[in-house]
Amino acid sequence: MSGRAITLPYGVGRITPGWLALVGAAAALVGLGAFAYAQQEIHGHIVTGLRDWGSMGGAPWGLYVSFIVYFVGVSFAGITVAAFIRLLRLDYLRPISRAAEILTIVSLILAAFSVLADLGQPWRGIVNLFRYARPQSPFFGTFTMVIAGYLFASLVYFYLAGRRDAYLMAQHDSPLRWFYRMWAAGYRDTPQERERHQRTSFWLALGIIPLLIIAHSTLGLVFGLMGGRPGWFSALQAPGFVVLAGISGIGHIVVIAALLRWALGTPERPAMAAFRWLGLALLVLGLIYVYFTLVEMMTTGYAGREHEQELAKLILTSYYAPYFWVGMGTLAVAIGLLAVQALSGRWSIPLLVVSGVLVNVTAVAKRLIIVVPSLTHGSLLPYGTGMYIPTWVEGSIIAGLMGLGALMILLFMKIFPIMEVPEPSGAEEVRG
Amino acid sequence: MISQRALVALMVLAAGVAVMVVSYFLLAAPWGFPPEAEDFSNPRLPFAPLIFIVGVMMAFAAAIVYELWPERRRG
Amino acid sequence: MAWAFGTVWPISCSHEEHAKLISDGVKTGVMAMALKISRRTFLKGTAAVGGTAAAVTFLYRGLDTLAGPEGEPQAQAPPGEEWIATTCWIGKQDCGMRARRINGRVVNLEGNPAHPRNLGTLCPKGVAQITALYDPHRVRTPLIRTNDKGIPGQFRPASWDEALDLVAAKIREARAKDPKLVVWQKGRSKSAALYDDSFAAALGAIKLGHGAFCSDAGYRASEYTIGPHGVLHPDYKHCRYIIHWGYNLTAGGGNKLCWITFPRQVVEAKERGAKIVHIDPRLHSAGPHADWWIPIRPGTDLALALALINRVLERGLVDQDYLLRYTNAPFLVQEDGTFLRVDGREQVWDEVAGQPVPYDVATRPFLDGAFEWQGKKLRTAFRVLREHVAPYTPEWASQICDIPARDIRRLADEMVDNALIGSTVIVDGFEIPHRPVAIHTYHFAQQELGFQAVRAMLILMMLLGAPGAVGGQLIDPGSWKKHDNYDKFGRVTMKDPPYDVLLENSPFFPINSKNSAMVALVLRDPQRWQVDPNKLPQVMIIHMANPVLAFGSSQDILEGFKRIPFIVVLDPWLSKTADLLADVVLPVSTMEKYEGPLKATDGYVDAVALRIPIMEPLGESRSELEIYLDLAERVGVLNAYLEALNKGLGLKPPNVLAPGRKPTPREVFELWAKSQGVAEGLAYFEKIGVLVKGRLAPDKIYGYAQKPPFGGIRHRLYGESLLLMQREARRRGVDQVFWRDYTPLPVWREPTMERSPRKYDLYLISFKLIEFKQARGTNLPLVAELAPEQRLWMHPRAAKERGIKDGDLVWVESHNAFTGETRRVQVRVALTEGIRPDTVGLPHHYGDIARHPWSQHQGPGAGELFFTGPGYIANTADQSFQVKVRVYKA
Amino acid sequence: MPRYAMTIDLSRCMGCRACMVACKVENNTPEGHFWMYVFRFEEDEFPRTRIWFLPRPCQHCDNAPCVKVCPVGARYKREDGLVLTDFQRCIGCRYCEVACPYGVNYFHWKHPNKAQYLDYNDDPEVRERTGGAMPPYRNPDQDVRYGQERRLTAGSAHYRGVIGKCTFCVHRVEKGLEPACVANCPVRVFEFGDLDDPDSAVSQKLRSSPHFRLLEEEGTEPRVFYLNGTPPSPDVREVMPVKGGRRS
Repeated sequence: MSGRAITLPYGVGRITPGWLALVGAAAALVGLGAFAYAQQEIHGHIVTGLRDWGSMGGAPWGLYVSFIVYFVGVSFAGITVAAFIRLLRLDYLRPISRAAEILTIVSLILAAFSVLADLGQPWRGIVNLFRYARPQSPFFGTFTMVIAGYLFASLVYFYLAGRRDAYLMAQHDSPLRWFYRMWAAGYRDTPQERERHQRTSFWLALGIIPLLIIAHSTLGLVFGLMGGRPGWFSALQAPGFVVLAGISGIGHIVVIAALLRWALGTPERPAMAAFRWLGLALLVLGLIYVYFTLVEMMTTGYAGREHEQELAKLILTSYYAPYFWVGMGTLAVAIGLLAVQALSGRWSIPLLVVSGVLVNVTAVAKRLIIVVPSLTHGSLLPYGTGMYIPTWVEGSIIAGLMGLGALMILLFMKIFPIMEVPEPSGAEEVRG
Repeated sequence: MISQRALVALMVLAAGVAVMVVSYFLLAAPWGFPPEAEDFSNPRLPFAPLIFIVGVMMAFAAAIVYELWPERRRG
Repeated sequence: MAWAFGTVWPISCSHEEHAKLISDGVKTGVMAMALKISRRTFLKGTAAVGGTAAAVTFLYRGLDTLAGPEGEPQAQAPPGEEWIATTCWIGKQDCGMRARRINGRVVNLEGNPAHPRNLGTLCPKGVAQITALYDPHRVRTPLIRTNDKGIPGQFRPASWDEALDLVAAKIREARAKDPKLVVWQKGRSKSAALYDDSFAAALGAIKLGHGAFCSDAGYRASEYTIGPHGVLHPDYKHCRYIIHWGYNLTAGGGNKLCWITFPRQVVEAKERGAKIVHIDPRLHSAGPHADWWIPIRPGTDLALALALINRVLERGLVDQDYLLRYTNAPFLVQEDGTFLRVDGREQVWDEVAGQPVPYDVATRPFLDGAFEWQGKKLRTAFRVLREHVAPYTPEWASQICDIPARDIRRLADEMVDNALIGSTVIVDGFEIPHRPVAIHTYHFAQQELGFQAVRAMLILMMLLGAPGAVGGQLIDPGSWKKHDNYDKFGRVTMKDPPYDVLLENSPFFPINSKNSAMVALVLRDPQRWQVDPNKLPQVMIIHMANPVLAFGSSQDILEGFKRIPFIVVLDPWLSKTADLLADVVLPVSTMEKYEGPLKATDGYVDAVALRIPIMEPLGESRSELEIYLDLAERVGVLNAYLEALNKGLGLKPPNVLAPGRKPTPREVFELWAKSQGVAEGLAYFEKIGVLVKGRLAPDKIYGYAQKPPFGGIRHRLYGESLLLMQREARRRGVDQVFWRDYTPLPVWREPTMERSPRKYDLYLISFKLIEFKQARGTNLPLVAELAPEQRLWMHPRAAKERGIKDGDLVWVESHNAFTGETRRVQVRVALTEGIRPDTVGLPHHYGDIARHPWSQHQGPGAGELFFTGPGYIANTADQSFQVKVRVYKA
Repeated sequence: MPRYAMTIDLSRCMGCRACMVACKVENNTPEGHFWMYVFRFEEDEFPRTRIWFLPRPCQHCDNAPCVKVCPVGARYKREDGLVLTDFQRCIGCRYCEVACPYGVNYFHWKHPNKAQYLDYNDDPEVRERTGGAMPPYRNPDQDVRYGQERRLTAGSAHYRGVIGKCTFCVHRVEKGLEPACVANCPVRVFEFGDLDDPDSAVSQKLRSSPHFRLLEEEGTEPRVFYLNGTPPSPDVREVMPVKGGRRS
């Protein structure tokens, strides 16, 4: 390789101590998760806080399922944002679209892993789902649409969108050149090719939007169709899932974009306009979600059957109130912050990041509220009430997954531009 | 006049959709509520769900086909 | 991964084939991983399918199936299946069982459909006892103590020879002085013919039962008043108005039967339209089966019974014919309370003669009258009763029992109306009075006034003519036989001191139920009870009993028994008693032994059964019979034992035990079976399990059907001898507490516990749970799981007043109103609306039954709070299970 | 093809829970798993208190939520009405458990050998006499495959990480025997038989006695009929519940 030091764009290939530290931290988390999972493999799910509902007085679903829903939700936003960028030609957002796509792919992988963590027979699960899955089961949609179709679609989208940058990268001499060449797959960045990619990505986006609506609805239906479960059986379950998914996802993107803006040099970092757009999207979705929640509460409070009422009381005022109000509180604060910025027209990135984090707290809390109370306190037969307290194993496995996600993104950053290389490309990169 | 690459891509897309439809309605476990017999628990063809997923993938792979379809060499 | 599987299951192959592939994989995995490589599996492992099968195994968690036994093919039910009939061991009524055995391994216990008592069903305990056969926590070799008594024991394993020689030596030593220095304490011994009447008899030892903690006050009252040995229960097949008086239908035992038989008869009676009245501070004992719950205040049952008598007499509708002919109601009572006798024969007032004539020659005796004769004021016993109960009005009782007076009236009236006095039915050619009203009571008798309360109940039923009538009051299921005690209690048998440890024939307990707790008190202070200190027991054999926690007052039992120099305990587990008191522990087999003969009647059918070993006993444990034969031989009373066995088992020549030779249990029962006239001998019982001899003749069931009725005795409406006993006791100057309840007719007085300070504001009662019949049942994990922890049953209102919530840990402190002693335990509370607000309840069979993972740390035993001794022991030396307590948060 | 159903006579039940234990021994279910569970209820207040008992087997619904939601067809309904679990297909997602309004599903949280009440196999002598069977009374009928597809569905002697529930004792039914709980009930609370046979005990009981089904409003169409009683009202209180499992 030639002695000339070449700087690849967006710090690709540049190993900095900060990056190493982050990787180390992430790897540590992954290690912890792996250890915890080993425990679960050896002793069975007895090491979790999960137990049978009914006479045993536990909750058979808990943290794992909540985070399946949560991760899928996060993935939602990534691809949506990317798709909207294409559909609505939001060019000032384009730089962060790749980050968004990565987020989608990573979180979908994490969702798949949390499914495996939840299954009592994970290995058998991999085979039997492919082998026996029944369309009648709400899981079918989750499993085929979300995990398979959705993931694949995002990969396709991601791959095609990346070809141009791969081509640009391939211009430079680097150990990964072969990889960039392969990715570019003959792409030369000719006008026709650009124009052709515009077309495909437009249609892809058009195809992906309905897909993800379906995907998240089916996920909602996993709960919404359970007639015998107070708190679950509701038509608002599906749309609720979609919206909350959007909220958590965009929250993540805000954070990532902010990180990039902080990490990357002036010319490369994402523009303020992008943040404004994200902020507004977050605000709108947040308001819609508040509206849904109110409608839900009104219907339950007004016409809900006895058990529904009981459960609502439990969530609003007693046992589960902390989760619920933490969830709603964080959401309220986030909305407040966003509204202020929107009205004043002055956007501050720290505030955006705060609201981004807050809404994800909301998301997690709400997922738990959806999954657990209906199991511990949602019995139509007079079983005693149950309880569920996650164990360190569950916590560690989830933490491990988070770490895994971070690790994947961090590694990717070093082999491929995390943001799309702007149009007027060429000269500036070669500048030392 | 539709280009060759477009044609091929559309064919792949169509094929994908076809596979989805067929596997979902003809190969997967038969519909039936209530499912009152053992048959409702088995796909009519083992691994029908896998086939369905392949269909989904084909449909989206059409995009790749469209972009990567080699240019007709002129002259 | 998916591709790999494509090769495992070619898409074409059918479900059956997949299934087989999978199972092969599983089996290979199981065998291989568990290092059980039989040739079969080895071949399979190496077969072409092996590799993929291993993968399948991995995916399908073949390793995680419940382990199957080696050698047994897992794919289909193994050939070596057999069924052996035997008899349940865990409970009291010896239900028939069939054991399913696979290659010698017992896999299930089912009820024996041929057995009249349980007709192919079992209670939870019966099913659960299967774990006892394999329980690794059983005692498996004889143990000899190496530390002091009274503290958790340290033992060293010993050989049978060493242990038996040691025990035999101690027994010989004691018997050399006096056979009565050996005490044989039984708990739930299963066959009097093998143990009580033969082994204990051959030793000439003192016999102690558990009855004084069970319901012996009731037995004594029945023996004394009517004759048969038992406690009241209805003729369920024909009864229409059933009073469950402190009877624990849903969870407890009945008279001689424990659970299945009576409940089934009750359910059938209800479906025939019978009505059930439930008199009990707790409702759970009746569950949903009570048509009318009368929540009576604990300890006041005598008052209620007297009020009912008062009301019945007020109605004036009594069974004159029965009272005149079969009771002492017409006997003339003099002013001093004794009967008028002319040359030794009781007199009645004859309307024709117009003067007293012997009761057995009178033509038209008066039932109700007062007469002057030779300057004597004479009243018929019936009249005495009338005047006696006159003050006991429903209003009076309603205060004491906390029951509305109108309810008491209604109950009495409904009893009278349902008694159908005068009606008769023909049963197998006998015309028998038909009185479809009866009381069912049992452990209820264990209260301070139990003896007189049960007597009052019997007097009540006598007024209605119900005893021994069809649909009426029965005493002993499937038998109506006068017990020796009927005559014995008719005489005053007090002797001068010194007395034996049982205080028999002492003025303390003229009628004596041989209470182990009293023995314990005597051991602590022989002088006080005028017992010769040199006549105190030297050796105690504890046979399948756990006195320390199963009997009345744990602390007293422990303190007293500790003073017995040498104690040997026979138990399959290291019971608390063995742990604290045993010098030697002899491991006894549970159900895996020959034992019997066992009564199998349900009250209407005559049948007999045997317990038959369905498996080799665990470890070196042996049956009691084997142990006793060995002991008898070593002590030198073998022939006496064999002789007693011949008699007790009713062995008929030539099928008798030859002296001088120690038989095996199998031989003993072979002879017994032959003597029963069963040609196949024991084989029959091993196959069928029970010998059903057909329906019982009416004269076996109904005293009325006997010739002469009731065996020609007069039922004691008026207990003259009780009065004589009282006078004799007073003459001998014993404390009033011992004789005050010896009255010819039941007299109400306030129970001693009522004298506890006001702050002890709750009554504590105890009861049984269905999960445990006796302490040993707690060692069965399958039932221990259902009721894992002791709970104090309490009414929500009572709890609220004390700031107690469900599940709270509380102190329960009991107070002895006689001595001022207090005792307290910590326990968790369970709230229920099914108990009186002024009453709390503790179930028995908790309190670290034994050294066993499932019977430890369960909370206190009920026995730790009750007191024994004056004030808490009935006039027949029966333990009272009622005491005043206070409950406060711990 | 018979249509199996069960009747439960609430007017007879004594709440003794013998059925729960009989089921455990028959099916070798682990600690805390009660394929048959008996509620003990209290209603109203002293002295008008009412006590009653309600046995709860799997309801073997005709419109079974668990069957509908099972993603892999491991939970399925046979033509004779039995709702069974294919222990070798189940992936342990517990969707059937959350879908079922009756709470009859129990998941194998532990290795089955580790949840059998006593550590029998740690003892050489016991191990030697049982050949290491766990529990020692392990029922071999559970290894037999039943139904048209010969699936492994009987008993509870199966794998960790899968679901289990009452099978109506399929292994006994196929032998022409009654389920263990039915056969053992001391007061004959249960009847089991063919709805299509007018002379079967269940048909006769259903003709002669008033009956209801649990949570009928959920449209699950249970095959278990409760005689001579009323459904539990919202204000019944369960007393003496059994959580089960080892106390530590």
